[in-house]
Amino acid sequence: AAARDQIQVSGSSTVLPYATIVAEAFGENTDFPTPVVESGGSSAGLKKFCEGVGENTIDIANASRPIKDSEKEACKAAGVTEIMEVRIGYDGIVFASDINGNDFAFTAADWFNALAAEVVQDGKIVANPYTKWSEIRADLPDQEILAFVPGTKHGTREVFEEKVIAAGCEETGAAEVFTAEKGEDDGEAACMSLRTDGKSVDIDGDYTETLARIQSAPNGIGVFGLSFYENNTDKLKVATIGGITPSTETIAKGEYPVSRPLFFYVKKQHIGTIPGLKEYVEFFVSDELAGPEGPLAAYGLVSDPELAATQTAVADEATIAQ
Amino acid sequence: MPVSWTILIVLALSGLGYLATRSRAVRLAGGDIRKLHSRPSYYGWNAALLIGVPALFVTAIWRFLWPATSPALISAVALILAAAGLAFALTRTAPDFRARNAVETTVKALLMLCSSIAILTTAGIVLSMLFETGHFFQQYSWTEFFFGTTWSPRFGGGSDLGILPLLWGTLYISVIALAVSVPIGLFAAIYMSEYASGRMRSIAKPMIEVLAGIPTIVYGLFALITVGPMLRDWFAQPLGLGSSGSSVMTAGLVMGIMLIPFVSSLSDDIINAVPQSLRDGALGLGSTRSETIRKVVLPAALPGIVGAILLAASRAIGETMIVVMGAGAAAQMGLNPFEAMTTITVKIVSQLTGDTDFAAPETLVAFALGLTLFTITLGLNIVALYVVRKYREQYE
Amino acid sequence: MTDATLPGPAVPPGKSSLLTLDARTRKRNAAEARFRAYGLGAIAIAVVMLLILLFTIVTGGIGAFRQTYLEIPVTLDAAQLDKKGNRDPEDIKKVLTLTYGKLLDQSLQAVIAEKGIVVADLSGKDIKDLISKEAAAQLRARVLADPGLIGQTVPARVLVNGRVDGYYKGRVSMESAARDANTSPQQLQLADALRAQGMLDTVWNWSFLTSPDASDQRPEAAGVGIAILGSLYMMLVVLFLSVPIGVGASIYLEEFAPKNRWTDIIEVNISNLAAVPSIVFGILGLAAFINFAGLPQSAPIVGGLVLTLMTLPTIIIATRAALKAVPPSIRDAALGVGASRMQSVFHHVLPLALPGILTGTIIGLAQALGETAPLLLIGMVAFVKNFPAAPPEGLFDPASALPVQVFNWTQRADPAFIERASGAIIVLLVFLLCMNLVAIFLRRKFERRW
Amino acid sequence: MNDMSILERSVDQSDIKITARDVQVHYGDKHAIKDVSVELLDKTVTAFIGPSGCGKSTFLRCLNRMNDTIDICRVSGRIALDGEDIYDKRVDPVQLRAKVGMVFQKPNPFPKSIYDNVAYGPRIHGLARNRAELDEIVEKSLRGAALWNEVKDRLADPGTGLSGGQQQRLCIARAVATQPEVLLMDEPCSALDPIATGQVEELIDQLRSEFSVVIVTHSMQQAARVSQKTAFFHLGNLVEYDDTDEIFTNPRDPRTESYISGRIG
Amino acid sequence: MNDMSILERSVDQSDIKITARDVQVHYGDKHAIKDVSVELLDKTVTAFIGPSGCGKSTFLRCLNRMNDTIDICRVSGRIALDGEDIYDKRVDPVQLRAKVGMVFQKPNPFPKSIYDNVAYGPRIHGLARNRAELDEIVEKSLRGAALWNEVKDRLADPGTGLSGGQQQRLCIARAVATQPEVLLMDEPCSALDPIATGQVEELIDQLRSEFSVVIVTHSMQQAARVSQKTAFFHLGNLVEYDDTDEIFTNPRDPRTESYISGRIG
Ligand SMILES: Nc1ncnc2c1ncn2[C@@H]1O[C@H](COP(=O)(O)OP(=O)(O)OP(=O)(O)O)[C@@H](O)[C@H]1O
Ligand SMILES: Nc1ncnc2c1ncn2[C@@H]1O[C@H](COP(=O)(O)OP(=O)(O)OP(=O)(O)O)[C@@H](O)[C@H]1O
Ligand SMILES: [Mg+2]
Ligand SMILES: [Mg+2]
Repeated sequence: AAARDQIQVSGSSTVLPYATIVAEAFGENTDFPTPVVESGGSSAGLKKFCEGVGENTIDIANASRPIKDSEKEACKAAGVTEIMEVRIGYDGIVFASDINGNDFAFTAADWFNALAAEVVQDGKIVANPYTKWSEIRADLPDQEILAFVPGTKHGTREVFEEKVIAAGCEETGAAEVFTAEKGEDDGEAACMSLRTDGKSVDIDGDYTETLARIQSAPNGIGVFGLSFYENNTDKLKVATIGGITPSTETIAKGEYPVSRPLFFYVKKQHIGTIPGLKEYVEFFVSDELAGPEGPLAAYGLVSDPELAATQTAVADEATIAQ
Repeated sequence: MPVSWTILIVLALSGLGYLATRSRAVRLAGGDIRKLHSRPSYYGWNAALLIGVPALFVTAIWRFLWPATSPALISAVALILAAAGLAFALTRTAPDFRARNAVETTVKALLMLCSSIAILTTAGIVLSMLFETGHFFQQYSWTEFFFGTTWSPRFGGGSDLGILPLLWGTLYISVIALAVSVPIGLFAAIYMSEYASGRMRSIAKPMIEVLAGIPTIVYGLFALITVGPMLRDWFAQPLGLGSSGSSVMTAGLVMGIMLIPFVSSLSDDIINAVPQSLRDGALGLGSTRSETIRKVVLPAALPGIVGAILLAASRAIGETMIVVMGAGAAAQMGLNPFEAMTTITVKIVSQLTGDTDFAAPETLVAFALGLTLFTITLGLNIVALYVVRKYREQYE
Repeated sequence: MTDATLPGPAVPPGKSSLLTLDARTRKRNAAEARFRAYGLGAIAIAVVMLLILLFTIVTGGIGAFRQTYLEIPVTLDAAQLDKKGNRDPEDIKKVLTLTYGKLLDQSLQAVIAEKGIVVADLSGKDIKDLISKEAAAQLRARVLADPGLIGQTVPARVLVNGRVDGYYKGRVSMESAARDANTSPQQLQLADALRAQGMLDTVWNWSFLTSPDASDQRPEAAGVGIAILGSLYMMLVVLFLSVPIGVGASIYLEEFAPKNRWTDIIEVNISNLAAVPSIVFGILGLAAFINFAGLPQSAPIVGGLVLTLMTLPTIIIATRAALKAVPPSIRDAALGVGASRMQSVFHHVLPLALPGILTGTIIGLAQALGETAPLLLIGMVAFVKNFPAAPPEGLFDPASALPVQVFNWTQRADPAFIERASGAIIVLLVFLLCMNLVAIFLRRKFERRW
Repeated sequence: MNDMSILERSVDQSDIKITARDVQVHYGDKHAIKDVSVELLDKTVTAFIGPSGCGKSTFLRCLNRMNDTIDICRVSGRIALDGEDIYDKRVDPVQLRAKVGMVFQKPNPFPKSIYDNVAYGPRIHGLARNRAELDEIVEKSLRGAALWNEVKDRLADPGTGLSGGQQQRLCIARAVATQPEVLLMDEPCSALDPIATGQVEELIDQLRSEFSVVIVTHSMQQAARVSQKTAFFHLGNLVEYDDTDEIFTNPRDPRTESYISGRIG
Repeated sequence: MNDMSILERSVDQSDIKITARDVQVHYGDKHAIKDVSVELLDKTVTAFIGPSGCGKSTFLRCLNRMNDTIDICRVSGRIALDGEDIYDKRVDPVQLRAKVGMVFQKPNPFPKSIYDNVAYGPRIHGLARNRAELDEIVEKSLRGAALWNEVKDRLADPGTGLSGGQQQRLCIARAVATQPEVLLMDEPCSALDPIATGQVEELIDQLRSEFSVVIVTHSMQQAARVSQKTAFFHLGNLVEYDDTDEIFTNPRDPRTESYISGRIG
């Protein structure tokens, strides 16, 4: 086979849109061919990444979470010993409902009470009794509880559970009761287990599916990525959390609590072999693209306040410890 | 890609070899082909096969097993083999050479090779999943996997990964899908082959086949946007069976529509192939057309029809998109057909394409699910084989 | 010794008129009519469903075949494009699309000023975003191809933003624009004003069929060119492998293989393969063709091979059923005149089984053409911008496929991609129809009763 | 032609079972039956004779509308059973065929057990109230067709596994079991040995006491033995139709004479 | 049994075409041919007679290994053609069947044109150098089978659209066209009228000058007319095998006598 001349990127579908925007611009503005960007999930991407070194393995894995130790080990075992970690920014996670519906101002506690399998009422653990938002807190609208949350395959789910449900569990004080009654581990698990009576609907598809579900069930509230919401402001109405409206600015400032970092991992061993690899990485994190004024931010990426550090690390080809 | 050029060259060579040996055979027979053991074209084919088969075979195997080898070397060897084949074929061409037998033996071997690809594929599938399945069972108890009734993977570990709810969902959805597609498909096939005019059949059949070609995502959206809400508003809510927009019923119905052509087109061909004399026999005894069809034609066509239904069932088991959008992603075991459920296949896909740690049981479970599903369908197929054997009616 | 005695009638056959139906016949006829009605009903259901689906696809996707363009003169300012003024291609290359975007923006503003278009509350962003981001890239490519243009004012036909395009296709309205972060009523009014000037028009969109995919920010530029090629390449591989192999395997199993446990195993195996979820074939493809055999990622050849393996069971099952249905007397007849089994199969049985084989092929290829899941794992569900070369080399270049394009587009945030996805589905169905036309024609030709 | 003369002979109307008038049959362009008019009597065995390919089977198949199943076949003229036009719109061919049974030229047993083959007709017509009655009908029919002794131990074996002659007798048994008013038999004894032939002829003779039977045969002897009336076909024409004795001893048409004396084919 | 006595009669070895020794055939459990030994002569017409279901077709199909195609059929014993065991591993059944042609009991034309039906054998065996030769073979074969006049204008029509007797003759023509050394004919005239039968018998007589012919028939007259040797089968046994004259005038076995005089079936 002739030597591969285009960069191969794979991984998270959350990072995919940003990667394609960069790849497209990279192809247009340089003499290198446009990188091929696959989607398939962080897991599959990292797995391919750790398959080994050489032309028929990929160069970059996109991930919506940091690489795990077990994955680093697998990488190492396959000879992928030098990995550069690049954090490109943050993905904001927002709650949105049909544009014609009620306005919502949530707290994490509301979400816990609405979706947890068990809640604490009068100091006792009971199966979640709430059917309407107004039952949870009087100033919430009188509307059926129906939430479309990311399925367990999505990284977003983890963030949702940790930063919303678990936080709500703490906030309501349910966490204490759970740990007291069930012990440390089970108590924590009880905090994060969602009700299964159809009020909380898992979505294994993508945000377009969540949107379609909201359109066919207008009293539903969905969990979306910020960028998805920003592209569909004509159909969706976003809810505040703790009084903060999500936006790239509020998230970057740390005011809006629910977000997660996005990464990509570069196989340093391929730099020099695959033409344009280093250039692509540098191009990606350059201020013109990943900065707050760049197209990525315009699309909805919360740009990283520490972008400069990342740029230096990339220039130095700094690898992560394995 | 020199290898692909090699293939083209070898093919051209065998074409030339065909022509050369064929005319040589005729010449050797002094123009009277009756003196030849076989028809001249068999001599030609013999040469073509001798040139092409070893060369292409070696190229393919070599390229596949030792991909690192220099393509030039492979090409050289292939061309040498092709040349040797040509020389050999020419020397062997003689009037009393049993060319037909030689060709048929080779062709038979090739046919055998074709059917062994199925075995190789199976072996490949099992092998490619066995390893990871092993990893999974090292990290997760097999009793909980096979007998667990909860499916709830978590990122942080501590997941419940019981297959039973998925298995139940798979069966439930497939049964509904077949309950839709088999009667519709079979009746459509019967109508097309027994009642419809040639014109209607020639239009209806390809039209129905388009259903098989519509990407499943379209069906998925159809389920999500049209059928799901419709079932919810017209059936589930009035009947007090819940208010879920996605349900087993939605996915089953929509999948059933997709599967219609699998049943109808294949069955139609098989029914059409039942000899007319059998129909005449039944009609001559005063049976109505429908009696003829039910009592004589269908039993005679049974193996083919069962094959078609099995194919439809297989597709139902293997379908992802429609289930994701139609039935939801919730793994639960219930009898209410208006509740959301999910299938093994969906979870294989979602665990493989998700964001979990690829070495964690939450991802590896996909392989275990795949292998388990494989074993279950194998069992079902064995049963089907015996049932067909038992009821097969061989005509003539 | 004769045992010929007449069966005494259990029910005496009373003479009844043919013109009046007796009760039993009436009942049987009613059953017959019902049966027939079921058949007709079944076909009707199938056809109606098809029409509904086609209707939704076509209404949703027809828009993708029209596109809104803006025709404006663009001043290629030498000061910005060639700062050194030496027209050195290497230096011109250093100027990025960003700069070209600004040029376009300036040109549009100039036009607005020149034509005296006034829109209340029109912001700079509205003007800037009216023109697609793709336009800058196209302009840059045009200048690089012909540096002599620098310094001139050239007419340019540029794509407009997807929302404005959607406005002319009914997807976006003034009300929705008011809520939309990515457009505004002012922008749409500006577009209307430009349209009134004859500078903006919605026309037939060839580039949808010829251009590659575009990133999430440029739905208006996305096309299915590479996807069509990728699907075509894959289908070539599938056609040339799965049909001969499938038919060959069926012939062997049905006509030559000894009927023993071993063939039973193969038989069960094949029907079991049909039940293997398609993504598992992707797992196999990744393991066997990419990791083991070292074929490249994202290449149609690998996709084709995987789809071949996936299609084989369908073709084999259909072919075997068709072969089984050929009456044995036909084989006997051929063997009786001294044909070999091979000859009897290839001369007589196979032609008679051809309709069934073709049906299997049609259905198998339809399935292969529309499949995404296995491609996920072998890297074909990808964003690919560069066209693959002509075959055979092109088979090894990265490409995407039609269903992949559909899958990708339906996941994207910008609603304009939904329309593109439906458009891609239309293309896919047309592709399928072209592929099947030959098969359907052949099938009709070979259909006969005996 | 002198075909008309046949019809001019007066027949007792009440005895006529089937009347055919000006029947024409085309297979596509091929004119297979040309203007045939004939009256078949009740409680009578009629033999159709004539060289191979002259249209005997075709005409026979018209009598119970089996030709409906051949796409390219067009039938015109009038055929009446008991005075009722069988090609009338209102006539249900199913009911017609229940009354006018048929044994085909090529034996076509169903790919079912021997028992089920014979029981098929009685089952669909509801001729047996219970299993015992059905068993009885099956046995009687098989005995009638001289097959009982050979198959009584293998009633559950498939009918397709029988020898040629056995299949033929099975088809006869199957047709007899439905108890039709008219039985059309297309060369029912072609694959039978003389003894079996004799038994089948005996059966035909018995059937005659209640029903009418039409039999196609190539054997003049058989025609002479079993039939009371004989029709001679030639190249699609009905050349002569008369009492069997008359035909064989005193044929009116030279072609008939040539045929029965073995001179034209 | 006295089967062995048949073999004791000395025959000129060079004249023997097919030797069968201790042939047994089973269909599953059914013992269809029991220990049959016989020697069929070259350039001779041998008739197989016997009641329906006695195993004539089964034995005939053993002679060119057509029984190979029936799964449940098992053949044992030794059958030799020109002294070579045809069940030998090395024997190519295809070549065998090219030498030993067969006309089946049930006519089974290919669903192809009449011309192609007949031309099929010559084509695969390369018997014709060019189209003209092929045309000639086809015409000759169809003439031989007394079908030419009926089909010469419709050679391109499908063979399945012929009448029963025409199909039978088509199959005869098809078998003859391949020019086999031995021709096995299973009731070739069962659906033919006397004239056509006579013509086919004439063909058989012509074939005899070069080949050997085995014919199964239910007509004693036919056996007497065309055959030189006759074998009488009964319930799977070969009861008697002798010169035809001998069998019909002076049968040795009482069963033979009963059969030819029409007493057992
Ligand atoms: N395929 C088969 N399976 C089972 N039994 C069979 C099969 N073919 C024939 N037989 C049985 O073997 C015996 C001999 O059959 P065969 O066909 O040889 O008879 P035959 O002498 O040719 O009779 P006929 O004159 O009726 O054709 C019969 O009893 C028949 O039922
Ligand atoms: N399905 C058909 N298509 C076209 N022609 C046909 C068809 N069936 C019969 N024929 C032709 O019609 C004519 C009469 O055929 P028919 O079967 O009635 O003859 P038959 O008298 O029964 O002859 P046989 O004694 O050979 O059975 C023949 O010339 C035959 O070739
Ligand atoms: Mg006939
Ligand atoms: Mg026989």
